[in-house]
Amino acid sequence: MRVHRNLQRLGALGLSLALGWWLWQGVTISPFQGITGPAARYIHGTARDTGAANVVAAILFDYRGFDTLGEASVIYTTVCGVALLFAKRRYRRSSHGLSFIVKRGMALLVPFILLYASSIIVMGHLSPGGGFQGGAVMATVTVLFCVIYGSSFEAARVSPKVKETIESSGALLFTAIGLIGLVTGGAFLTNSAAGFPRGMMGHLVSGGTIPLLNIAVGMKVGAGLSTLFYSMVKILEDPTESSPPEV
Amino acid sequence: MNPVLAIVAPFLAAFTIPLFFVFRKKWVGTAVILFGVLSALTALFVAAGGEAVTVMGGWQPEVGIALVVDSLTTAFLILASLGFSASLSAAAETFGYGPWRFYVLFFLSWAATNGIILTGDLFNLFVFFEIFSVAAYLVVAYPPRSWQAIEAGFKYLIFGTVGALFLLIGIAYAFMATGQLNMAILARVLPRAPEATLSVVIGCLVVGLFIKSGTVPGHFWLPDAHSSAQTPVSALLSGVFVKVSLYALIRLAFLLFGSADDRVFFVLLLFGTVTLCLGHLMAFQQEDIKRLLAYSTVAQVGTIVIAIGCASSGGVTAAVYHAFNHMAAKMGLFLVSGVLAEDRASRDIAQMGGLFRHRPLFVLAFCLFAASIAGIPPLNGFMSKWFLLVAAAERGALIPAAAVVAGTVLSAAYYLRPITAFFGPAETEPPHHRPHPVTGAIVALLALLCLVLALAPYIGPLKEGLLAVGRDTVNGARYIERVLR
Amino acid sequence: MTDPISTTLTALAAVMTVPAALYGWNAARSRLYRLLPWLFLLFAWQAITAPNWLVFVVFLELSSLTLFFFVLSKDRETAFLYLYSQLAGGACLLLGTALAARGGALPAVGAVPPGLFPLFVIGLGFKAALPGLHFWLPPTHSKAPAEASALLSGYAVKMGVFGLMRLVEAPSPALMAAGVVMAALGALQAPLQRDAKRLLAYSTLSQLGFIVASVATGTEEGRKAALLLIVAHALAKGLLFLTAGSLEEAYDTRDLGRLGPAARDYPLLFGLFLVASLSLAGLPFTVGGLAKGAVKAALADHALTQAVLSAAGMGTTMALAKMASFGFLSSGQRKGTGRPRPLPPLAWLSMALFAAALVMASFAALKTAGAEVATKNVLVDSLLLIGAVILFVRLPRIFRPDRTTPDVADLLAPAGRMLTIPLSRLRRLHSGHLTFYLALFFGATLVVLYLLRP
Amino acid sequence: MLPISYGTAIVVFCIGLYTILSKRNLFKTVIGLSLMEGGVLMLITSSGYVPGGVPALLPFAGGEPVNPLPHSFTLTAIVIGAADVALALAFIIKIHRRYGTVDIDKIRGLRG
Repeated sequence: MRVHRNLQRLGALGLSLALGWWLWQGVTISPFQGITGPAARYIHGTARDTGAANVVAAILFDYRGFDTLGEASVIYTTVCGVALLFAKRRYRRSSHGLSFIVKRGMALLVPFILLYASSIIVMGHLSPGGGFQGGAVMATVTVLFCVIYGSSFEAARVSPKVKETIESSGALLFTAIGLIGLVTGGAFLTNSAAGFPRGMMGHLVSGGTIPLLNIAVGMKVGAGLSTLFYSMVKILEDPTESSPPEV
Repeated sequence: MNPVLAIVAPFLAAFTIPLFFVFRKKWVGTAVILFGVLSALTALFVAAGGEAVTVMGGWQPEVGIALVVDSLTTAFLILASLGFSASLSAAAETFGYGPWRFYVLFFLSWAATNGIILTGDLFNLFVFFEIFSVAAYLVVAYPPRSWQAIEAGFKYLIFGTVGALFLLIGIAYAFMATGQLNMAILARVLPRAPEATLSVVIGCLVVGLFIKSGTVPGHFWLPDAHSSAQTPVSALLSGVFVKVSLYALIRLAFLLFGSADDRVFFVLLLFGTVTLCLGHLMAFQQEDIKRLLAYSTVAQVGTIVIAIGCASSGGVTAAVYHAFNHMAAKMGLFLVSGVLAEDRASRDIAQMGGLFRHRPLFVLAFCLFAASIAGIPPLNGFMSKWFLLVAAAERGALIPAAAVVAGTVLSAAYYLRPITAFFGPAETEPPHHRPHPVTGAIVALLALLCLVLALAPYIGPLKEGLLAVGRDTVNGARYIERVLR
Repeated sequence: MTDPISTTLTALAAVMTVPAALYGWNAARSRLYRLLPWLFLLFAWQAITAPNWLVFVVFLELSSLTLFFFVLSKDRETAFLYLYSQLAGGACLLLGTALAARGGALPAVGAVPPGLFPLFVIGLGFKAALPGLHFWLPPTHSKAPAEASALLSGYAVKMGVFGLMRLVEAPSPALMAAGVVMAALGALQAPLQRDAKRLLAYSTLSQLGFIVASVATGTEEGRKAALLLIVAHALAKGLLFLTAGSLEEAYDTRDLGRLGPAARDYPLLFGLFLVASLSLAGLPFTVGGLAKGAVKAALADHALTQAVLSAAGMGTTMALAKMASFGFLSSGQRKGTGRPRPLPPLAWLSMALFAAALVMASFAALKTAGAEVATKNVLVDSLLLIGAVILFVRLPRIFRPDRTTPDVADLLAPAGRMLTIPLSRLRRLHSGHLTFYLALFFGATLVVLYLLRP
Repeated sequence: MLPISYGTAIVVFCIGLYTILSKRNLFKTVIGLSLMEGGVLMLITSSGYVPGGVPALLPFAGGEPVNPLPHSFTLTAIVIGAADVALALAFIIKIHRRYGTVDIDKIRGLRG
């Protein structure tokens, strides 16, 4: 048995080294000379095309905004799927949370966390950050609530349906902005060509659809991750699961 | 009609159904049906609209993400909308509208499927593949109460993630070497990349697609997933999901890999042949009817991969034609065997004696579909296999051709086992007789589709369409020119 | 394509199917079974008149499929053996057709490129039971329902021979050797069987050897002789299988060791049997005798072949003598005392039809051949016939129906076991072990990368 | 500089691969997958490197910006990878409930 395990490890090592060697062979060491192709266009055209200061955000939400719709949909799918996996189970209150001091401290902290998250979301076109990052920060509030106030605290106050609504509305908002672009600008997710104001670069209201899309993604991701977390908490607390089958 | 609508319509459905659930629970069923019709019609209109290129955000193809409609796209859009509509109707009858999240996943996978088919951008392809796969893992695992479903879903998840990783590596290397992502531009600049890089790009993309499509080294998830999933999902998996990955393989093989001489096509022929043989030999040994059908799907995937490996317009025609035939027949087989297995409360072939007297029409439909898959002349499966044989003979691929023919013999043999069981004597009468009006109607339509497809080589427009798919797909320069015009 | 060969075979198909269908009318388990002979007829016609190899293969397979269902109604395993072997042959033919169609146009039924000739011969060999590929024939013929055996032996195998007739346009020594081996093998095995229908099956093999050897000459004369023998054998063997089936129906056994003196119970049946077996044994002035004479004439340049075929003819005679002796004449060791079951009128009608066809064929053949040809070898043929019967009577120990002989069917079970070993290996590969799966996959990835190396 | 970066990425990838192939715990399998993904993402990000480049935030102070395109891919791919991992963990929880173990050798209900 032991020999078998060691052989298995040896084989695994050999396989991974061989694959790594092939990958190393394929690496083109010299980075392409200067920046060419679409990247050059992104760097030099972002200000003119979109009015956003963050080139990465401009790529994510304007030039290649369709990817982002897909990416947000992956999260949406995961959330929906995990909720489906752990469907139809009421979860029970298991703990009463930590001490009073921690609870008060947390209560003071929550508005600031939310503020910080919102700023990451709405300033996504100006500085590093954006809907995904802000949404994730927002969802930490749920985790904190669960840890500090006990697992049933938030579910008792914020209905899962509300989160569901926020999540879907965010997704719909994204699609709707895209469709507006289609109607007025001739192509899905058209930004300034469809009449969205480009604004002054560096100001909060700039970049046309980019902040709007950031907000949509923020709604989707924040509510989604929160639902995801709670779905998993539910199963951990559920005692009614049947025993393992004979296999 | 703008091609993007074919992607947006199912997305809208997926995003709106939760709102219906929250605010108007009673309307969920109506919404699902309406959105299903809407999505299918949109896709068909896009397909009917003919060749088109549109770029998201109104940019140039190099800068934005291009969606391209050409004849191959058209063919697969039609295939996807037929398959999804059939599966949706069957699911609505089987599950009802209670598990609304299932329908959300269903529409997400539909949107992703259309996205994979339409997109002209390599990274976008990866993103849509991810949505598609995540939704697929989950619909396989539905309902989460059965341990088989969970295990199959998990295995599919691990395999699918590894496949996605390989796709990502391939895309990363292609990007590192050229700085481009648009497939048309890549088709131009990729051949100039260093040979070693090119081999990694092609190898990783091919291997990733092998997993997604269930070609041999990556086929292990397929029988588990197909046999453990619910009937409408199995039908969908076999009928559409596998085909979508094969679509990507066709597209990339002729656009990006065609430049890398014949090695790629040799790899496809080799692995296609192995897949074919393994699928048939494993199906031959199965006792569980859905597992038998699943391994038969593996074998048919091998057939299509061989057809792609023929690297000719005839081969692509055969691949697309066979994809359609397999979709029609295998969906029908899964639906019928679902009904029959439910009657016996068992999927064991030995338990299925005497069902002909119980459900004569379903059993007859099963015979038709099985004959079609096995390639009994003059049904559609035979026609496409004949196209394939001629294409393989033209390329001089004798061993794959021999394997296809031998596979036909084997599949006839293993499909006759359930059929003889159905016509054999019954040990016990089935306890209940639940009517399946919708499933029955779908099965009838699929049978009709099989017959129409059998006549396809004799119907002028259909034949022309099939040949045009082959011609256009092989001609990469035409695609490039149309996108970059 | 219309020429004497296809015209004759088209007519023969109808002549064979009508009695077979009548015979099976009452025994049919359901109405669907009554349709099968007519389906067979339809497909056989299409195959015989097919313009190209593809259509030929398609309808050949379909006709095999109808016979498969026939056999299935009686014995499941044999049916699948039959189906696999026929499909394997069809697969070879289909592959050959696809390869021959490389230029685009479908290859017409006829000669094929020399490179593909072996593939076609193997494909048709499964159908026509060439030696080595004949493993399916004895079990299938013996275990099928009588009317299906009649169709199988009388017509289905002849369709393979028909393909060979079209295929072979030049002398083919290999094929002739195969024919000789078949004739000898069948003639050796047939008299040693104890199962009546198995005996007839081996006799079919022997007669097919005559036909194949004649076809292998590649001459017009050889083909004509083969055609005549096909007709003679089809009618005679059809009738023989129906009589054997009637015996089984009446006494519930096919074992020659247990069949009683049926001639006492059914004198008419014995008469019909005699008509058929005398023709088959090559009695002068019958269609069988004329056909054998024609075959020998066609093989005039091949003395060795002729000699072996004459010896094989004696084997056929001995086999038929054995069936007559133990099935109809000797008192046997029959255990059951009950009266044999009466035979349905339709069975009598169908056998009478066959007998009438045989007699008419004999008259027609005599007329076309002319008196001179018919009387040419009367003495030699009669001597051979009588010699065979005398040998049979003098050597009772060899032919006693209480022992079994080594047979090709004995090889089937070990071969099946050999085949299942790799299959179960393959199955064990799918062990449900995720890590193992992934390791296999990464290994395959390395293979792909290696194959794509610059 | 750049070869080291690529090399590290590939080494991380290999470590992930080795983890998947040699460990029996399902959680470790998922960790291995994450590592592999991380390796690939490092590879992509490295490819955007420009000597002396600055972050791609307008206005570019003090030089040529790095290539922003790999950054946006990486962001997208990270999100997708996170979704995959979340899903895998959810499945593992389910599997643990059903089988009472997370040993990959024991979860073999489907075979043949």
